[in-house]
Amino acid sequence: MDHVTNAGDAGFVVDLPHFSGPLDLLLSLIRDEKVDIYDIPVARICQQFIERMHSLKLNEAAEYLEMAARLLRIKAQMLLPRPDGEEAWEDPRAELVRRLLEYQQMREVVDVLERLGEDRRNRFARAYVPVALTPAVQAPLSLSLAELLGAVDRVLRHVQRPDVHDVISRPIDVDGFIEVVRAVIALRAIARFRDVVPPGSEPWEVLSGLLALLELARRGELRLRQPRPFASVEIKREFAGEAA
Amino acid sequence: MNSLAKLLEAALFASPRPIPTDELAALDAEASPAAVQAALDELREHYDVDGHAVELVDAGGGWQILTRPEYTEAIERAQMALRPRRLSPAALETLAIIAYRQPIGRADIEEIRGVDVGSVIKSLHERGLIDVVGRSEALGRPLLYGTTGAFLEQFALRHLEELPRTDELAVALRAREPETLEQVIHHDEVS
Amino acid sequence: MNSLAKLLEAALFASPRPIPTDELAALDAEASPAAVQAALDELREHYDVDGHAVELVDAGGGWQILTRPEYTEAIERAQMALRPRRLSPAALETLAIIAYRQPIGRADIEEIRGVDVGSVIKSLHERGLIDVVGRSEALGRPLLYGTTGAFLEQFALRHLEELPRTDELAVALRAREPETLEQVIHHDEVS
Repeated sequence: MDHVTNAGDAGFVVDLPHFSGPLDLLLSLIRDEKVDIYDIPVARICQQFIERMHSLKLNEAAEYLEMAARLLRIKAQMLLPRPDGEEAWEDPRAELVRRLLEYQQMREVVDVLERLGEDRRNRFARAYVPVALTPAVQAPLSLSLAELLGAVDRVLRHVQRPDVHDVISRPIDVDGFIEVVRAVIALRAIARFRDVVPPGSEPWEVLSGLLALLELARRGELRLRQPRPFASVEIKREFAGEAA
Repeated sequence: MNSLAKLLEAALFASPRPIPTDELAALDAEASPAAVQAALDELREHYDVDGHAVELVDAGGGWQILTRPEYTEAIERAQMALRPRRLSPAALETLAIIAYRQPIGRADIEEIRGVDVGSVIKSLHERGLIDVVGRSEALGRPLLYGTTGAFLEQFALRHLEELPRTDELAVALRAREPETLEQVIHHDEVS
Repeated sequence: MNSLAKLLEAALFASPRPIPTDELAALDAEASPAAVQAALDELREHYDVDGHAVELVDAGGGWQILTRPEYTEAIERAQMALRPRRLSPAALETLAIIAYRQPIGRADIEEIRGVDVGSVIKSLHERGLIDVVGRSEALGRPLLYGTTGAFLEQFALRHLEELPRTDELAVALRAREPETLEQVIHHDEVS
């Protein structure tokens, strides 16, 4: 049996064979103390819960800590003065009671499953499977292309799309912007980025403009300069590049 | 034994899995459903009356020949076959919740059990006892789990309805708790 | 049948391999070799005289209970006639991913589906719909899967290119390569 499980944020949780969680521990306290589940003496049960956590070395387990905190909160709420009129008061224990009952119900099902499973475990099915029969054991498959495409569709709906698809809504036009940049620097000795990409441009235009500038700088047709961080980029025609 | 009973015996013997009645009927196109049932009864009676070490069991979604429990210990001691490992209490609790609430997502299971169930779900899935049956429409579209045929087989259930209904359990959620309506509806679905 | 014969029946039924006579003797410390032999004879005779569909055979280095040869054909025929099975949604989705992204490793499939696909891959492989087509150069050299001829046959496709490809399919099911500039531009042209 797995007594040690790595439970996410809780770190290393020692799953004691007798308690499979805080609700289990709480239920066993309620049974030991013979108290009415609909009228839990929260202060007493809370104190015992914390004591058992310490003695079982469950202090580090987030799930048990969370339950201890919940019990303390309910205890505090019970101490608050109740407003006049019975119907206005909502028992702070109600939610906990509901969860405990639900959990206990499930434990009963576990008992049933345990009994059934144990009974089945004690019987063996025929273990020897003739090799020659193995391939024929598979029943024919009922599967149409429509079903496969349906599955493709489900995968598509659930797959996380790479971010690039969400950012860019229009085709990037690097070649087009190369022409724009060439036109701009043909007119001006020094141009600014906003001359190529006017303010208010769409993201695809900004990206296309930037890629066009980088591409032309690589080809040596222009030089890019940024005087200070975050300053507007200066675009300067490169005469040597043009000559080459 | 009549010839149909023998044919069924051969088929059941050759299969490591339970075989549903209608698939057994496919063995002999001439045989009526009543004849198949009669042959199954004859086979079962034969194993019982003749004192065989095996018996015919209707469980796990179909018919299966299984050894009787009294021989298990000797067989395991002689290491001729091994019983499957027992499931941990954590795994059983998680299975119980999935069996009754399927389709159900991980968060809802954790709400009921009060602990993280990620690793338990993984191991139940690896053992083929549960499978992903869909996705919730809730935020993040979490996966929904349900039990499998192997689950029925492992607990020798003919179908899920053989599990006790929640209102048959000793602890019934009483009217005091808020989700009465939902609970009633759920009872209905299971029964 | 005497109790030793029954114990032998249970053990032979439950064992995945033939068991030699001396190992069978280990089942019951009290039993003499002669008693074990006598019990085996009784079991064999019982199967023969009572007209069971199975027989006790001494072959392959030990004793085995096997179905009689005359039923082999009927069993195989029946298995072919079994009600066609459907693939689970989990298996279908995994198959779809492999079909469109092959060759693909298990880790990549799991990244898309968000769940363990070990058992699903195993069953698709057993069904002959996918096969190992190579190994990745990635760490651990994981196996890469692709679809088979049986896959094409199942969908009556002549070749993989006949699988419908919409633009959306092409984008979302594309292998996630490092996001280079070309990649950005190329993705975009597709949409």
